[in-house]
Amino acid sequence: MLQFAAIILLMLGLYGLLTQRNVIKIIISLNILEIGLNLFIISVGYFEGGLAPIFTSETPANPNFVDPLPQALVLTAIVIGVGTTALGLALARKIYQKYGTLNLDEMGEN
Amino acid sequence: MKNFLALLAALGLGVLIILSLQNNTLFNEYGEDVTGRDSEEYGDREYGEENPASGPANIVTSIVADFRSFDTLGEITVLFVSSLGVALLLGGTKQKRLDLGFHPNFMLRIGSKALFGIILMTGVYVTIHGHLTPGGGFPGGAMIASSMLLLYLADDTFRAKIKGFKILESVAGSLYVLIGIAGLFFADYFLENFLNNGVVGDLLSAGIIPLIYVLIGLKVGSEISGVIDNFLTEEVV
Amino acid sequence: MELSIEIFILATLAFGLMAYVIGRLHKQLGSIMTILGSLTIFGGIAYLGFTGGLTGETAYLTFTQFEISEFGLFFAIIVSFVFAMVSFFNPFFIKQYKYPALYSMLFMFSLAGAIGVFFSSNLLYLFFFFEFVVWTSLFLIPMGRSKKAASWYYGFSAAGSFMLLFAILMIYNANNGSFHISGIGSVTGTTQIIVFIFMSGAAFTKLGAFPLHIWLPKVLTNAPDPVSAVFSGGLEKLGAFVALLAIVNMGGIGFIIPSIDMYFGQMIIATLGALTIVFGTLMAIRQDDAKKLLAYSSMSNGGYILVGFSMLTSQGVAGGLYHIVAHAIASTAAFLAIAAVARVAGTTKMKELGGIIHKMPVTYMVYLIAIISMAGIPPMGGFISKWMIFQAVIDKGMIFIAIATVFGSIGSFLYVFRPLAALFLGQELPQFKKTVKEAPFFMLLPMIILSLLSVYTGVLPGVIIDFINKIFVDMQLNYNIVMNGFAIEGYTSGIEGVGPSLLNPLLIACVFGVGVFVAFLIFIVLKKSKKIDLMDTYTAGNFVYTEEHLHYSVDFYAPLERLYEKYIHIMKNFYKSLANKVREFGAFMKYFFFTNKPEITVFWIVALMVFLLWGDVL
Amino acid sequence: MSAILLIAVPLLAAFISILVKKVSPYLLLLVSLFALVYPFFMDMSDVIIGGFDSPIGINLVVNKFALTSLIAVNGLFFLVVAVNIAQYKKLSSILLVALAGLNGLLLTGDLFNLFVFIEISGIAAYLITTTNKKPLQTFNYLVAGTVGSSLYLLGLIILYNMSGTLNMADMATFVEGNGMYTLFPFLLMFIGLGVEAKLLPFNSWVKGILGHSNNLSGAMIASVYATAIALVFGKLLAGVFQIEGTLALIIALVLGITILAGEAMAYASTKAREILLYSSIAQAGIVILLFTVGLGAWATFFAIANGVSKFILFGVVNRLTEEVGSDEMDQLKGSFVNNKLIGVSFTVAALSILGLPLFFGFVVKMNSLIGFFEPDFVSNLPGGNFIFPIIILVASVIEGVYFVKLLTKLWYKDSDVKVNFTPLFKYVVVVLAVALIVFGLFQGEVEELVASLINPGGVFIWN
Repeated sequence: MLQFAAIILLMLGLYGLLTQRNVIKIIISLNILEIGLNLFIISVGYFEGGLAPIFTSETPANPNFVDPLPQALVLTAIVIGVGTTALGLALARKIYQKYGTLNLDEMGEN
Repeated sequence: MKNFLALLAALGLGVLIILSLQNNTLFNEYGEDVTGRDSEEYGDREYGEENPASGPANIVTSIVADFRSFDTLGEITVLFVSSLGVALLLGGTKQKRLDLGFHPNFMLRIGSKALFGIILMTGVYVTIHGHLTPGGGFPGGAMIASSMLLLYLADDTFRAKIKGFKILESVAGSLYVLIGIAGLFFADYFLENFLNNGVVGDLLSAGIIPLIYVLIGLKVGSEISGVIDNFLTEEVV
Repeated sequence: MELSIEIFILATLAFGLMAYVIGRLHKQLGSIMTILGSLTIFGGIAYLGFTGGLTGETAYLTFTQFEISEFGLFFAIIVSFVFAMVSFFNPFFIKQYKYPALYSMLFMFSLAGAIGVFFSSNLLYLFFFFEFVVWTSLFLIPMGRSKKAASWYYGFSAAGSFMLLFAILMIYNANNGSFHISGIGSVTGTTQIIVFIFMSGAAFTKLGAFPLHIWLPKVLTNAPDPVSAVFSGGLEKLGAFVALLAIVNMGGIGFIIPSIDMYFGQMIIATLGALTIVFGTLMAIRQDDAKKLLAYSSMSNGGYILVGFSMLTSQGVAGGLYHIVAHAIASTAAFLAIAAVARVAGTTKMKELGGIIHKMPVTYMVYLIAIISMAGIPPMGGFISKWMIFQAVIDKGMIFIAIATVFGSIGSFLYVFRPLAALFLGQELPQFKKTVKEAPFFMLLPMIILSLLSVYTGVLPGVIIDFINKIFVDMQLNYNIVMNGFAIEGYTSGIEGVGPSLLNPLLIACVFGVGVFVAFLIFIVLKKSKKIDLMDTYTAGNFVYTEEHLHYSVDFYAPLERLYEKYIHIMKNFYKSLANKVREFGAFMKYFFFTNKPEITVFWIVALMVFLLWGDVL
Repeated sequence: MSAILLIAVPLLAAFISILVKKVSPYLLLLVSLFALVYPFFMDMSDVIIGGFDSPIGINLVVNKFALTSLIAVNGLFFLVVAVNIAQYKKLSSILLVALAGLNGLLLTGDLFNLFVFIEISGIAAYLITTTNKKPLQTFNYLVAGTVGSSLYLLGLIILYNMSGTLNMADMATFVEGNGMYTLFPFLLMFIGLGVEAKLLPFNSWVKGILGHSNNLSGAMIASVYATAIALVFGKLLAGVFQIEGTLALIIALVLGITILAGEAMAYASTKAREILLYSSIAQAGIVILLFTVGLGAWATFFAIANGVSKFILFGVVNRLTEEVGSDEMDQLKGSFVNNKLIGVSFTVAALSILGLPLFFGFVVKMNSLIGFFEPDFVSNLPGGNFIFPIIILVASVIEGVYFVKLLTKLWYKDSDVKVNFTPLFKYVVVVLAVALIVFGLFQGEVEELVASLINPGGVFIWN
């Protein structure tokens, strides 16, 4: 189920990208899409009844950890998402400076 | 109308993807365990074991900073280049604070400074314990940066010393690569963990991993702080 | 003496480079290099070719293979001869060009490419040289009048050469990865049909045959004057070469049409050839520009070659080959004559010219002989070839094709006469009285040589017929033309045996000569005309002040033109609208995909995925 | 010597360069020269990172294909940088990161690592295009690029769920038996890379970026990046993806339309830069097509030849545009009358793209086409054996017409346009043009080089 929720989130992001005309809202849509994606990645590593993949003094002998790889991947994906978002926002500011608006429809022929 | 069609398309696609994944016999919604995946080998040690193949108690950390450390190097490069880009786009020779339209009172200023210390310390803690507990350089660095953000938001005259951030960023990044190259020369492989792995679960264990995580924390912290600074300042016209 | 053909190709290239280097220092010296170069090449190939001293060994161009075949030699001699003749004109025109040194270089380079085409036994390198000719000649064209002609030329040429390439690759595929030229004959079945269609397409484009002819008049009209001669007399023959390979090797394709005992493929080629003749003639009749007129006449003569080849009988193929020679000589001469006029008069529009004969009698004679040959009137070379083709068609009983060829001949009378009347004869226009004078000796020389050859080929066909017989043997064709003294006695074809006697050109020439002499006597004895000034006339009681209305060429064949005026642009419009369709499609795609909205990409991604999953899931 | 230095050294230089701004351009030049020379001294091997063997750790694959790509891409990169760095000193650090990213793309043997490098080089590319001063266009590029790489990642994760591996070689073995089930994730990855590789429905960003490009961004995106992305695409298509069934149909459709529409759009354009950019869309389509049908070796050289040509074309046109102030063909007419050397190089590049003999493009195009007709060749795509050669040939005809139009306008019209090219740029352009001719003349050697890339089956030697 979790995966399907993630896909719904992904589609929500796509929907936003399709319909939104505001630069900031487009960036937000992009973020929603990325969150959906990250959720999906995490969900791929989940096993029912799996433990968090950390060795502690209470870890049983043959621990059934969840898959740690997707968690590591998602960390990378999140950071990359942050980088893109920062850049997108900086561009949004540039766009605002240039056109005086954030709405794509009001920018003329560009 | 357009919105409705878009909704229909997105929903339709979502349903189709879900159906197709459900039809796909190879695709497991939830697996039993990691058997059959490459990540089987990542958790191949025990708590308290001495000198294992990879040191951290936190397996995710051992992947991020050891097994797939190269990805992480790429990751901080992404952050690095985007912070550079933000500076390139928004920065200029002379910068001044963006006017937030309010003046903080005494309580806010002092309170935020007190909070700043606590958040900073939490960030440092999270960074240093990255190989033992959930967390690590990225969340730690983000916390450090958020303490900066707090100061920026609470005080309309505050500006951090960007130059210092830059040096930190550069040195941390260079050290990361240098550690990697040192691995190439002192041991056999780039980014090899050439220090003693110690005992799983100890603070001083896992070889170079805590070191790398501290560097990452510093780098991420300074980079995000730099980005924040760039967003909250504007060029003097 | 033995020499490899690659030496000639390399030498031509070297001459081109030398011409460029020298041309950078001194324009005319560079163009004189082209004369030296092309004469050397022509002389070498012709001499060694006839004495059997050419070899196909490669020492430098080791990636390709050459073979000395009689038909390759045939074409190489003709084309290098045309280049040599035209090159005499270069020094006189070089000043008009934007890039004189480049002109000299590319002139030589295209000759090298053409020689390469004729001798390559590796089909891939045949294509290589084919394309080489395309781009080297491409940059000669825009040095003339219009820049647009170049893109028309490239579009059609590229289409043609890519058709050739496709055919070559099909042959390669069918022959287990061999590019040898003998593979053309050994393809079978569907592949053979495809190869035949595409190779014929290539031949049609190069030859400027209907319906792929649009580029020909444009290029021949707008290219620099000597280049037009090269194209019409020389490079167009590349098309004939490919046609020979395709049609004669594979003409017996498709099913046999019982009523005329011919293959379907033959029928199609013959029909298109006939259409080319008719179309070229009709278009030539209505042109006002002398070069354009000759261009359409070139096209219609290309049709004769195709019709001849498509008959696949001794006389048909021989006629086609003979026509290649005759037309190369005649049309080069005609274009050179017009070029000589254009050099001094500055235009080739008949409306603006007149009475040039008074100043340029030799040029006039050259042009006269050339058009007589092109119209197929004895005693010129064109007569023999047209006669042979005509007989071949009649033999096959193809009545409509025969009508077309006759129509083409009669049409030629109509149109070639027109420049003669409008440009050379008639009143001498005042503006040319001072500026126009006879061309210098070195321009007259090649023209006179060409004229003499026109007569020679028309009177004594023996040498060429022998050569054609050698080609038949070389191509392992079961054809033969029998010569008896000076007469073409008959022919043998596999099935038909020895046919009826054909013609005796020497006799015809003598009769014709006597006729001309008598006419000349009458003209001298009964001369009653006098010279009057152009404006020395009046109409409806008034003097005429605008010279233009008195000009010969205005509405020369108006009644005739009116008959088909509406239909002449059909093909041109087709290609124009094709180009427009491409442009519209492009504009549409641009509008569709590149409207500068970020959601477009996302939309297409969503659409494509829905499309895929739709089939996958449901 | 270890291939890792190709990535580590530029990264190190990038991190250091922000402290020493003054010398960073020189650092960039030095490092890119190093990256150009270094591949010549590399051994062919799997390079292991961190001391963990390949499925567990990340590995770099150094094979002939990677070496060829590295030399080509780094060579182009060095030239672009050398010519333009004086004008864009500010971008030194970003270009260093871009270099590391591109090298990483070509070397990595891990699918997720590839994603990271796509993002690195992608973000560097967005920043390079900000020099166009068209933030909205860059924003479009960023959105498209991010969506593309997200799709790639989604596809990759689904594959990981099925196979449990991220390593390319292991993935390839997994995929071999399970072609049907991997259809959907492959499509996702194909689309994701297709965005960057300029395949048709996903490339609306191209016009905004290349249509307003400057000296640096035009050459960088159209030449260096295009070559690199095409080669990466090739690496995946030849080594990992299995193309069959519905996926093959869709890809065939996309590629066919990309090629024809690209040429048609170029034909419909009147601006010099637009002509070039649409033509490069079509070229990208052809390269990917060749990779898809299984003619990888020649596709590699096709991409390289195209990259070299596009470097010259975009470099010259952008410089002209800068001087004349417009890239309308009619405004630029006659530009070469006073710049013959540049004009000749431009012509050589254009003729090479058209695939005319004597130039590198001819060798490449011809051999690719011959590849389709090899008696034992079986295409991966439906109708690949005969329909696609026709598509390529038709595209070449259209291409020829507009290029010839462009060339005659630039050469033969009279005008007094005078443009000064820097001597360095002149040298570089001439050297590249000469290289195109040399490679075109010595085709035997090129063919040998290519033959060493392929095994009889027509696929790359993977090791």
